[in-house]
Amino acid sequence: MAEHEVVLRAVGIRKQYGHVVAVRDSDFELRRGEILSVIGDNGAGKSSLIKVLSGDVVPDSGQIFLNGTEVSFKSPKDAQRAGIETVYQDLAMVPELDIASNLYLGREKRYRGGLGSVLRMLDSRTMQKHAQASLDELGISTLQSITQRVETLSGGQRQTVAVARAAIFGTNVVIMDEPTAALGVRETKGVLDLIRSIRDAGRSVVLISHDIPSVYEISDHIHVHRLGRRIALRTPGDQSMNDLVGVMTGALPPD
Amino acid sequence: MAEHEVVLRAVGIRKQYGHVVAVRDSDFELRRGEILSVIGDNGAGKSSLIKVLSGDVVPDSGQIFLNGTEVSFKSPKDAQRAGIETVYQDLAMVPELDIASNLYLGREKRYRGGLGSVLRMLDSRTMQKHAQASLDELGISTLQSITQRVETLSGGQRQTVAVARAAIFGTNVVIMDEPTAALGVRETKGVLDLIRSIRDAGRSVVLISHDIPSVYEISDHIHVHRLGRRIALRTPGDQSMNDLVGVMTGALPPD
Amino acid sequence: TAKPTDSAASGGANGDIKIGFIVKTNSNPFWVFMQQKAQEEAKKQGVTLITAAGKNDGDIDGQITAIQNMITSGVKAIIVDPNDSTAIIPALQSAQKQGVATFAVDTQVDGNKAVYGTWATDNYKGGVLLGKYVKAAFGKNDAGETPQIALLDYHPGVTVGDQRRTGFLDGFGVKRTDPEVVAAQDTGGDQSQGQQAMENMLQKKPGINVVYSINEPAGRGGATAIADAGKTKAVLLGSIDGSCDGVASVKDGQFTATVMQFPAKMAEMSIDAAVKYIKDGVKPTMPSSGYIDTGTTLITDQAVNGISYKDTTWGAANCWGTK
Amino acid sequence: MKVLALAARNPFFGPLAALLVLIVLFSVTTSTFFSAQNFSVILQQSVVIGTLALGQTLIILTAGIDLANGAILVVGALVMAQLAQGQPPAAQFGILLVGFLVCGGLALVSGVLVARFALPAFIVTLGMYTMLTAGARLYSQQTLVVPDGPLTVLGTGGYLFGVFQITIGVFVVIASVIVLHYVLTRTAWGRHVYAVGGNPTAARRTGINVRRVLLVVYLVAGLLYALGAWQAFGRSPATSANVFGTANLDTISAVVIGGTSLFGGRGTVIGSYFGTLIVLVLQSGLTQMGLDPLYQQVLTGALVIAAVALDQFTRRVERLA
Amino acid sequence: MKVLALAARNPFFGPLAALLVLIVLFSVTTSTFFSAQNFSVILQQSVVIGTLALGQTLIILTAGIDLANGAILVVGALVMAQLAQGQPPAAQFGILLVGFLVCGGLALVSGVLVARFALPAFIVTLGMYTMLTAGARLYSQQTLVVPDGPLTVLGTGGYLFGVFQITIGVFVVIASVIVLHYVLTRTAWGRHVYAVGGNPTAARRTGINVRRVLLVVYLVAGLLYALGAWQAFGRSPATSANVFGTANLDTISAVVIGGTSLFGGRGTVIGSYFGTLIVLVLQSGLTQMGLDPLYQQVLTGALVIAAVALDQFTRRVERLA
Ligand SMILES: Nc1ncnc2c1ncn2[C@@H]1O[C@H](COP(=O)(O)OP(=O)(O)OP(=O)(O)O)[C@@H](O)[C@H]1O
Ligand SMILES: Nc1ncnc2c1ncn2[C@@H]1O[C@H](COP(=O)(O)OP(=O)(O)OP(=O)(O)O)[C@@H](O)[C@H]1O
Ligand SMILES: [Mg+2]
Ligand SMILES: [Mg+2]
Repeated sequence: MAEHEVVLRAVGIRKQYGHVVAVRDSDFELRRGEILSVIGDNGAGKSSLIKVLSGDVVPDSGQIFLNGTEVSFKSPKDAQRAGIETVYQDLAMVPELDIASNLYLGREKRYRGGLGSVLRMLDSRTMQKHAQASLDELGISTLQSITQRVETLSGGQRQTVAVARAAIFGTNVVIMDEPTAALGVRETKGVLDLIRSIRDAGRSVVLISHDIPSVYEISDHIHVHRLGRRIALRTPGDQSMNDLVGVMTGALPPD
Repeated sequence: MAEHEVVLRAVGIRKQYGHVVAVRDSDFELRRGEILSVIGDNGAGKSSLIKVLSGDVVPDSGQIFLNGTEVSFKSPKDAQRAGIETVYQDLAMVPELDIASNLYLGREKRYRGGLGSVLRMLDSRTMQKHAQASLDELGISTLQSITQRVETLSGGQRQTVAVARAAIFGTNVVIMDEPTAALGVRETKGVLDLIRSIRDAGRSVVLISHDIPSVYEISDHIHVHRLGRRIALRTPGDQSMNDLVGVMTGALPPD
Repeated sequence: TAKPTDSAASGGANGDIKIGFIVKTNSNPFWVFMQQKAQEEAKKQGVTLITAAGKNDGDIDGQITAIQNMITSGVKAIIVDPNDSTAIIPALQSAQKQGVATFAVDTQVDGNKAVYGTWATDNYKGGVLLGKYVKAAFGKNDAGETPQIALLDYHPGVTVGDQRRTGFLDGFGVKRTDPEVVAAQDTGGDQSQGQQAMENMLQKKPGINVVYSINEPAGRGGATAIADAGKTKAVLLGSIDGSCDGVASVKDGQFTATVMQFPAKMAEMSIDAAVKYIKDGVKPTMPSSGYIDTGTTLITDQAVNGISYKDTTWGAANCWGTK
Repeated sequence: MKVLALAARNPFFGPLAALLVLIVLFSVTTSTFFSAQNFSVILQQSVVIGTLALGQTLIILTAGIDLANGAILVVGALVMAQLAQGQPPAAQFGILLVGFLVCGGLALVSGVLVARFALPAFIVTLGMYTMLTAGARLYSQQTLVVPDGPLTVLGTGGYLFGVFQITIGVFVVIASVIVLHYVLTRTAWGRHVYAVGGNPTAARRTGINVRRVLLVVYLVAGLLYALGAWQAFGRSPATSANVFGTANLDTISAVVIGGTSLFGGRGTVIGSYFGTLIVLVLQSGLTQMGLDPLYQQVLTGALVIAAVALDQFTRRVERLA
Repeated sequence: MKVLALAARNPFFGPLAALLVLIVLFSVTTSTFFSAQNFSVILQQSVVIGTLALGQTLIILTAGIDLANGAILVVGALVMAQLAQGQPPAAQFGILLVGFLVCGGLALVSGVLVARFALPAFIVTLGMYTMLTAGARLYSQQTLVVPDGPLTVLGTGGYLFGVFQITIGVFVVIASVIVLHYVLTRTAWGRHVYAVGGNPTAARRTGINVRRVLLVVYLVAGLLYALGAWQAFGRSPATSANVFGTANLDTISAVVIGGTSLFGGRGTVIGSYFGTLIVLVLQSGLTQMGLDPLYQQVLTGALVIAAVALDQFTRRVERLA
């Protein structure tokens, strides 16, 4: 039973850029319905690892298993088909398009009936309504219009849009690379609540964050990444937060 | 005496984009040798305000005073001439150039002697050495090479470069817009230490941050920004951290 | 459906008469010169001339556009140097339907259809003239050697270029595929491309001793390359155009000969005919060939037996362009 | 203020303003410019470059560029004209189909090189242009005239309101602009085109098949070039390898004058059509003024810059400092 | 691996590889290509376009483009040739100075429109091209021949190692490449040029005077065009309004083939010079092969694409998916 609870598993992932080894034969394991946090120093290779899991980057070597079956993601589309949705650290938005268009990019809603099926007309009104609702839920209140272009948004507003997007479409796994980095106090709470509610709905969340107290509080498991690989997989409470930080920074040995 | 201690003062600053009012007749005051934090919700207008102070954006109305004299910054260059250096929220780096080139961009060092004055040859070696030293000081250890192009850096690495840059060149005022957002535990500590040492050297620091505990701990004054304007200017300790957050989010009245 | 314009009938002064003059492009001094001459002639006749040009050689859409714009502006006659002898016809026919008289200069319209008169160079004849002359000059200079001919072409499919080259080869008495034709390059009639093409051909065949060039700029480029290779004496270079610059090149020995055409005649005769037609309704009479050949004259300072020519002194006096 | 807000929402407002300014200018300075007949002629002149400019806009929106559009049109037109020689009008339906296949296929070759091998569009289409221009001349050095029939039907027309002469081709080009505007602004695919041009990495990460979008864009552009060839038969039933030699630069100009960014992600097809009209109005107006072609050319250069400056002004672009 | 690392560090490695491949190809397939004489001819052919391509590279590095470079060269050359008529050689020093002023000034006009009014470089320089081409023809319709003197000195030369014929102009173009490469990679200004092209907002925020960098770039480009005009006199003392009509596209091609991005911020002048040579080697080699010009053209198109593909391959660019 333990084995098939694992939604996403990766073994021996390696990714090298030139002579920079970003991910060094790292393992990864995510269970169904859990919040797994990935913590580690800047440049440890966290983003590179999750880019491999989300299909954005093809690893040099290593295997990925989805519900126990080996898969090979050639593009983010492949991962999305498997229900894996990702908030990238640099957000991946199209600056020229408005908020609603970015939220629904690649999964636009068409009108029902002939207008949609024959004329393939977008139902912008519905998309805008839903987009507004998702953002409201996350506690973003300063947005003046859902038709603002993303290039005109504040840093935090932009991040909220990316988070909302992943939350809506990640039916299986939601990966978030530092989703609260630019967020204010209230908005951060909104996102953490959202993460919990995703978990409670039986989906799994991978959270990369430098906010150790929040991580310690919210996570079911913590993946400690250091110098390109997972050096420890812990359960909060088994170890004090300070010790965890010690392991992460290399001050303490992994065990 | 109280008056001329103010390094940078702004009165009635207003900046509107289309019909979005980003800064709504806001005031601002920074004293010499202090750390002033600016806190506020996402989209409150913090970045817009400091862009006005750093010369990046020309306000629609309002006045700016530097050491009591009215100034008008037409471009970041003007502000830099007055010793004001800024870390922008979106970092403002040239992706194609390497770390050292970005650090010294606009203030490149030339060789001494004829090579420098006649041939105007850049002293890349010295710039790289200094760059490496500044980054080491901030506790970034995963950087493999100072000649890496900035587009290949991790989010945190990139931010460290931007912070190092401002710290080196801001002789009078250093403005940092969420400088630790992407940083790890150790790196964040490095930046906070840096901010203190800048203050201790008699320079002033403006820190925008959503990390309220750090802000509460480090600041001499806290500027609370809400809906485009300063609604309160507090000294930590005069008010509890929770009350401060309440004011910031609008849950409590400003006074 | 042609509606007679009333305003024309009212005044007797030629000043009310507007004529359109459309050349191939204005990227070549030949056409710019022809336009200037047309403008002068129009002034002399007291009529208003409006002018236009295609964007590049072959730009038929641009000329159709110009014809339409001129009809709108109320011209009574249009004189055109067509970029395509066939494709221009419907536009000219439509102009005639709207009561506008049409004439051609420099290049004939296919079958001289849809025009009341044409004044043009017989480009084939000019080519033949050049070919015959070069052949004779070659025989005279280099007795015993075999000719090695290089062609500095325009680019294929452009009527004038095809006619001149065919004429030259016929006049010389060789075919394009004969071994005597050792190299050929397209130059677009451009000086620097002519120079580069000639340099490359000389690398391939250092023994080239006869060069044909489609026009004088390309020829000038070729001559530069030949001079740089120190072969000016060994190579006969013939060109076609007859601009004052070309005549000067013959005079200073860069070209062996050039064939002169007469754009001023084309301009003057066509304007004159157009004005006559508008005023009196008389169409110009054309010879059985369907057009008036404004003539070609060989210009050289090296006479050969049996071929009539004019020397560069005459050439300098009768050339076109800035003297 | 209201006007500016409208302009920000509709980026083709600037080019439209420039167009109107020019029309007023020429209507005042010449007696012949302002007439139903002249406007109808200008519209007819717009059909070929206007159609090509639509394909060019699509490609430029994806941050590409097409230097081969005129050459593709020419090859398509030559093939169709050759096939139509001596054939009855009814056969021209099939021939048209061939033309669309040829042009679509050729543009798709560029598309594959750009999308699949990540080669710069400038060089790919420059190479295609070089090859196809020579290829067209190898294929036929004659001027070919197509017999009347479906191939030339776009040039036929009648009168609107009794005075405004109009051809089917004008309706077709305007309809194409409207359809393409609809597709770009009201369908998912259109949004993906903007996304691919604006930020290809983001587009890819949101699950858009960037390669496929690019391939379809080049294919659709190719079909529009075939439509352009058809329109060209309406303008003149005769075609040769030497026509539309400057269509590439002409269409890029129309697109840029129409407010589309060469860096991708921003622009409209309506703007491109206005851009086409701006150039034609300039030519027509300057001809009516009776200026010499060389002086016309000088003024054209200046006015094109002025038109774009006016566009920038209406958009009040933030300036570099 | 080592080769690839080298290639990543020196982006002109790809074009160089393409150039060498072509040279080997033609040396094997023809008997006349591989000779000191032929290489010397190719180098001499490179002096004008090679020089213009340097200016074009500077402008493209700032994410601009210059369609007017050939036209500026022509105006400068005409002015110089006109002034030199009937003057003693000594007067040509002053005349050269005038040429540099004229070309620098004209390019600066484009620069002001781009930098100060934020107009797109494509349209600004297209407008300049249109105006200057016509202007040159209005200025002089004659072919003007400059007398021997300083103006034509770049065409004179001698022999290197007894066999390799070379002109001063070849030395000058190679020296220009080296100097400009030095300036771009080893001086602050060079870095600012890359910064302005790579991210103008960031450049501005680091205190770079973006406008001034742009103005200087256009000015320097203009001076290089004057140098190109001087080189052109070395190639042929005769000049007219009709030369170098395709220099704009020729130089853009050389620059792009040389590995510089049309989006700015990436590229080298050395690559652009190799790009110039690639095109010339192709033309020379295909002529030596004795192919029919039209087939030559077809092959040129294909080989230009192949050269860039080889470049991409050596850089192993990450592909879109
Ligand atoms: N495209 C690339 N080319 C070269 N090096 C790269 C590239 N992408 C990442 N790297 C390097 O790989 C290492 C890991 O980067 P990564 O972005 O995965 O770190 P991270 O753990 O997410 O850091 P952070 O917390 O700062 O976001 C870094 O040293 C970085 O410089
Ligand atoms: N260029 C622009 N065009 C239109 N609106 C803008 C522009 N820049 C900022 N805004 C708007 O102005 C408001 C303030 O933005 P600003 O970036 O100053 O917020 P902030 O306080 O820095 O937020 P954050 O904490 O998320 O960074 C936001 O509503 C934003 O959408
Ligand atoms: Mg990261
Ligand atoms: Mg902000």
